[in-house]
Amino acid sequence: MSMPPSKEKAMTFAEAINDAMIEAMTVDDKVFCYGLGVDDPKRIFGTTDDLKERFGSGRVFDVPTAENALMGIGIGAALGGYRPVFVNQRFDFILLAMDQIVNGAAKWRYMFGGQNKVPMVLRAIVGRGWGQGPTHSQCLHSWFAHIPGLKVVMPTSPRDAKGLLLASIFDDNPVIFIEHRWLHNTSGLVPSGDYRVPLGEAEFLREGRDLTIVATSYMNVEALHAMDHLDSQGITADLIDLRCVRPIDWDKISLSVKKTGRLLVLDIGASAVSVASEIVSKVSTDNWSDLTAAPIKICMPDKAQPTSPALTRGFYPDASTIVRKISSLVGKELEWQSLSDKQSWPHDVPGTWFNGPF
Amino acid sequence: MSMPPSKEKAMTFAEAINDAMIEAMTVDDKVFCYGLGVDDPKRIFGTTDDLKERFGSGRVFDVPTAENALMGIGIGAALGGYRPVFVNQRFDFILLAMDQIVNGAAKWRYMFGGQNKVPMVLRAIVGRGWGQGPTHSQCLHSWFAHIPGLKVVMPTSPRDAKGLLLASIFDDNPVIFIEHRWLHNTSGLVPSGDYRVPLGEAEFLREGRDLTIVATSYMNVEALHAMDHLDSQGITADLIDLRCVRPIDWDKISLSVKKTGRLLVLDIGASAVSVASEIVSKVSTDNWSDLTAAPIKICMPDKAQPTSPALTRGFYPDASTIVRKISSLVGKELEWQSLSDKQSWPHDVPGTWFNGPF
Amino acid sequence: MKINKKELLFRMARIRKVEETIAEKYSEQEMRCPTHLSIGQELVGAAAGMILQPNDYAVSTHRGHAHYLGKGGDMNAMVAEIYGKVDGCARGRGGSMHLVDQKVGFMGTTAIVGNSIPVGVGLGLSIKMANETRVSAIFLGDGCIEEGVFYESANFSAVQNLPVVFICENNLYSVYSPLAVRQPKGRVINEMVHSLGLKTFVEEGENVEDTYNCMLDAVTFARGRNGPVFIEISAYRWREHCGPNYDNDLAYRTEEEFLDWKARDPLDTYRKSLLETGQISESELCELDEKVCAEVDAAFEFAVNSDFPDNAEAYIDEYAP
Amino acid sequence: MKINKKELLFRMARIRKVEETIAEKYSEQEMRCPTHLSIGQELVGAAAGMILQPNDYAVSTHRGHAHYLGKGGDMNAMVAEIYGKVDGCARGRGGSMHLVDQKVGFMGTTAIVGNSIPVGVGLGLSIKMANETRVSAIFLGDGCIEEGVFYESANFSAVQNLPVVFICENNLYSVYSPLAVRQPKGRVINEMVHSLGLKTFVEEGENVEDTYNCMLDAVTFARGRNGPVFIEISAYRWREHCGPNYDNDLAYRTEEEFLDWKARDPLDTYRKSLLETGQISESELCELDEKVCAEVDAAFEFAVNSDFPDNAEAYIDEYAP
Ligand SMILES: Cc1ncc(C[n+]2csc(CCOP(=O)(O)OP(=O)(O)O)c2C)c(N)n1
Ligand SMILES: Cc1ncc(C[n+]2csc(CCOP(=O)(O)OP(=O)(O)O)c2C)c(N)n1
Ligand SMILES: [Mg+2]
Ligand SMILES: [Mg+2]
Repeated sequence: MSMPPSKEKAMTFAEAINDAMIEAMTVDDKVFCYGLGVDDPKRIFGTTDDLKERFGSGRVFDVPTAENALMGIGIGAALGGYRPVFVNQRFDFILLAMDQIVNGAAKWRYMFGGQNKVPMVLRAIVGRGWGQGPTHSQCLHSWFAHIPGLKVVMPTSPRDAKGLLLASIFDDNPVIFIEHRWLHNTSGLVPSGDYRVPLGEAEFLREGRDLTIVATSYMNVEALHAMDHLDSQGITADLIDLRCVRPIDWDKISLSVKKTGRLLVLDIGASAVSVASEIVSKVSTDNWSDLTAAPIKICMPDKAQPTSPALTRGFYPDASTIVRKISSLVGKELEWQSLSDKQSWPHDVPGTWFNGPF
Repeated sequence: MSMPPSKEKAMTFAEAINDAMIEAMTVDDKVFCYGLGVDDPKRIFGTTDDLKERFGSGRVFDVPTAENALMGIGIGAALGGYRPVFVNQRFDFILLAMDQIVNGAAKWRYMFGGQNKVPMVLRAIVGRGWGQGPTHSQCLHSWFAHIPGLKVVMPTSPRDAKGLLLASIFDDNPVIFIEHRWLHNTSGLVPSGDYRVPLGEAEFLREGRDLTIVATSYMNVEALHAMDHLDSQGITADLIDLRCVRPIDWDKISLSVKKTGRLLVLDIGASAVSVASEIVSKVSTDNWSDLTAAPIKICMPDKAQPTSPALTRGFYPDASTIVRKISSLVGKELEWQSLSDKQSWPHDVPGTWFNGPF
Repeated sequence: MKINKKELLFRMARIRKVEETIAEKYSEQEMRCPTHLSIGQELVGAAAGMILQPNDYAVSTHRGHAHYLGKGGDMNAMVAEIYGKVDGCARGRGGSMHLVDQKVGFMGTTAIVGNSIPVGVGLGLSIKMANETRVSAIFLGDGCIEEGVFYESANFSAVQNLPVVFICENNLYSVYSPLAVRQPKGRVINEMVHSLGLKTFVEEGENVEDTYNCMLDAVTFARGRNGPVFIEISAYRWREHCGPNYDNDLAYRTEEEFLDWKARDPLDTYRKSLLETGQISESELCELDEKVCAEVDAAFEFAVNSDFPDNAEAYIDEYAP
Repeated sequence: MKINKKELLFRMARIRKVEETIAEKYSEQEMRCPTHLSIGQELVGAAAGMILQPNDYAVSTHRGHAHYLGKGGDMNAMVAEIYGKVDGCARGRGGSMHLVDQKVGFMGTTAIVGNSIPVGVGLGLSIKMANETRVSAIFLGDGCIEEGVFYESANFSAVQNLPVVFICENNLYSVYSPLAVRQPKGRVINEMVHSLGLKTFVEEGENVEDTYNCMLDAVTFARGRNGPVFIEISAYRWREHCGPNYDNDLAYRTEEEFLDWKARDPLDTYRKSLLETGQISESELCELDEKVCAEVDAAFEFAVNSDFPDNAEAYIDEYAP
């Protein structure tokens, strides 16, 4: 699947998504893209740039606000031989589409005896900060990870954004593809062409001795900051970017825990009954004798998310939270204050370039 | 809240629900009951018997098939001072209502600054066996347990069915009340009058030494069978009926694990990212030093549920599954075969009285 | 186009016979799944099957036997499915509510009210995108109309001008609930749908040939790329909502109402009228009945003799490879 | 009932002024939440506020400032909410999209399209159950119409004959999407809704007093227990969908279209016509403007000077005690 090393180009996560869309639609004319605003002036934060111009309005089209039907329409088109990509500007909107996702897409193949398939991708973007508030910021990947029949993908790097989106589009199953808004403007090198990253394989972002960190999506960024910071304090970790939360790459996690004996799980959703809980649970059961300390997790609070910047301050765990938890996990005092002090822009935006509204 | 011991009467779980509905509607004329079939000849498996006759069609009414709006209508009526009880014959149907449940009911109080409340109950019945199949048998309590702002109740005994339903109706928060179809015909003693069981308190169904079993809903029944069976083999357990999966009674679980050092969690839903995972995870983190063996869980397979009896055989874990797991947990060979042999009726019905369709 | 009248009668009779046989044998407890019979409602499935082409798509609901058989679905595979056998159209995994026969474009029935509607619209979208001349038929009941997803789907099909044929059997009830508690007084479903932007057609299901012609006109319209159509046909379910029995004793509807509809039974009426007008002979009818019986008997024999799926099949096909 | 014309003008002007002040100050980066302005669409909120009683209920959408203010919502609390302050109507937890003032029956605006619609219907149900004479008003946009939940809610309100007033501002766009990609060609929203079983009313929003009277008739009808009503009023959003700027340069709509609507600005037109017909004097207008400015200035001062909520407030009120 993944191609021989080809030309790489620096681009943002959003550009990488766009690149994947263009690539997919170029190599397979059964791929199409629909959703509110996919052809509007903003082009879904740039991720659908140029699609309408290249592939026409038959394959790239705006829709009525009707998430449940739109999901089912994707299923039907998939059964009709297409590979639909259904784009949603906020994850929260697809709460309206759960019947079609769970009773429909996830079950179709199994319940009809395995004779057909529903190759479609639902792109869902998770908001955060700048007053996104209680219903524009939820990430319910943990729900989907509970559902047999779905695959759930959460890229962190621009490279993976492209590679995983291409793999998702050409996977023969319904895939929920979750993008964190705060990643869209991060950049990195991205291979050109039909570059695919297999679904279900986690990736080591760092290798180390003292603990295993398993992280999803944006929390990998905070974990990298934390580990950079800890370098000088003599703490190293395996940092595993999970990349898919269904299926989960248990082998890599287990391998690492065998080595380190300590587990810290980072998740971008609420804490209770989460993917993070699943990982702690499974490792506690399966790697019981490998563990030398109680496994722990860092998630979002088990609360709805507030709007005011005065209330979101401290709401989202960050690198310094991670350092503090590692400190208790490895039983060693570690310096973290300088990390918090470093940030030069307000806590509720991804960077200085941003001036709202999302 | 819970009343002084009053007269008790033997009744089925379904009758206990009915009793609670009658009691609630008698003591508070703001309570009303709606949903498909609440006033039809079958009366939701008897649980809404006599309601229309006693309280009139203004307070007990049938509705169009429109789950999402119906949930929102309940929210509105609750804001207008009522205590709606919205009845759903299958849990699977409320996948259509997730926007109103999660973006609406669960958030309303928090996101408007705590000045109002949404006291409503959503009753959802979980099917099983007799070909209920992939979309008439799911129990997604694990989803709701992930959502701040919801309470999630799963009674096992007729007594709790009544006591928890009354407490749910008079709770000032949105409560998801989950009934297992295989419990409706079980019977037991139920206190008369306004009997309430506080939400969030688990109950010890058995006390023992060797392990802690935490179970939800119908799995308590199987656990009781298993423990009865193990009595003669010298194994005893704390059996904790969780009763609520949000909030979870961590104190009782922790107390018990401190004593037994071993944890087995039983759940009626799919395994991955489940309430069972949460319990294993939390205990592994918080009771790390109390545990003497790897905690384990028994859930439904991580698969959609099939229809054919040939395929459901063995699909649902039962008392013998539990005994086998306990055997490995306590490191002692235990006899289980006689348990499997005992069942005199087909595996896909709750008892001989049943002859389909649900 | 002239109606092949004998064929239409045959197709209705065939559906009736399967359904009655299921009803008869259901109490043997060998068909262990919720089963919604089409007895009394054979016409729409039968006629649709003659009007639609094999490569036209169709989806349906919990009450899908007639539509599946009408569209050319394999009878053996259907009965085997209800018996939970490995030769069932869904290998026993779906049961009565999950019929599928992709060879004849029958893409599936699902058990959640309204659930298959957008799927049918999506199939219609795939047709449009591929620039084909097929249509996508969506069978639905008067209750399905109430789900928001119907409205969203109808709207989308109109906006995109899709070759979609909504075929609504209005049998007055959703489970035990009459229309009065579900839809506004005076609502005429097809008129409401017309205002959503669909071309609509309506006929009384007791008028067999009129119904056929009405459906033919509708399908022709959609096939001509003139946009989606909605057909409303009146019908009456004779037996209980789910299961094999009569249930008028439950008093959610009157025995008189039932008898009134039964007296206008499209199958019986049509049979008599063809006979009386000499369009079919007694001996042809005999032959037809024998053919139907033989086919249905064979299907049950096939199903009963088919193996159960291996238990391990419960755990496969979560994902396509 | 005679229109209190000066009051109507005042109410429109007041909304315009708040919104323009938000737009002006938004770039200061102190209002850190998605904000959808009502500039150009002041009339409906202003008129509704005069026609509805304080104990009538109302709910609205992401674009709810005008409805909140019209219904009598506390301006200080609204501006403070947008600033994320503790004196905000939701204590800073909701922001611009979550306005609430229960004292005046304004029960909430929510950020998911269509989400508040069934809630408004449920409030209507509570009115019916309590046998009161209030009504429940539901403000919505032309895009909300497309969600299935609208249809389900409209249907239920008709079946139950609820005192619900749907008030739809058709401003032709949903974000950047024109009606053509969302609704069938030739669709007239109020006609479609009529077929759902609601009594419907329609008026051009540039005819200020006609719109007022139309809304008055509709509310009177619903209050008289004659069933739910649906009002469609044409309107035009001047600025970008979300945020403070003009955005005609993005070319999803033409500058001419904007200028054409702007020329028919209900506020400006009405002001001029009252002046020209001698129904208001220059000095009264001056007074009005001063009053508006003073109130708005005070609201911003209030908001800016209000404290931020204590950080701990993020973690309370998950549950009612
Ligand atoms: C979302 C959902 N809600 C409720 C049900 C229960 N249910 C099964 S069939 C049915 C009746 C549907 O009525 P109609 O569409 O008229 O079909 P008919 O049974 O009359 O053929 C209902 C309500 C369901 N399956 N799915
Ligand atoms: C379920 C859902 N889908 C999409 C969105 C994104 N969204 C926010 S406002 C809006 C436009 C709604 O248009 P309309 O109802 O006409 O209101 P207007 O903005 O024109 O006042 C959309 C699509 C959303 N908030 N919720
Ligand atoms: Mg019906
Ligand atoms: Mg609009």
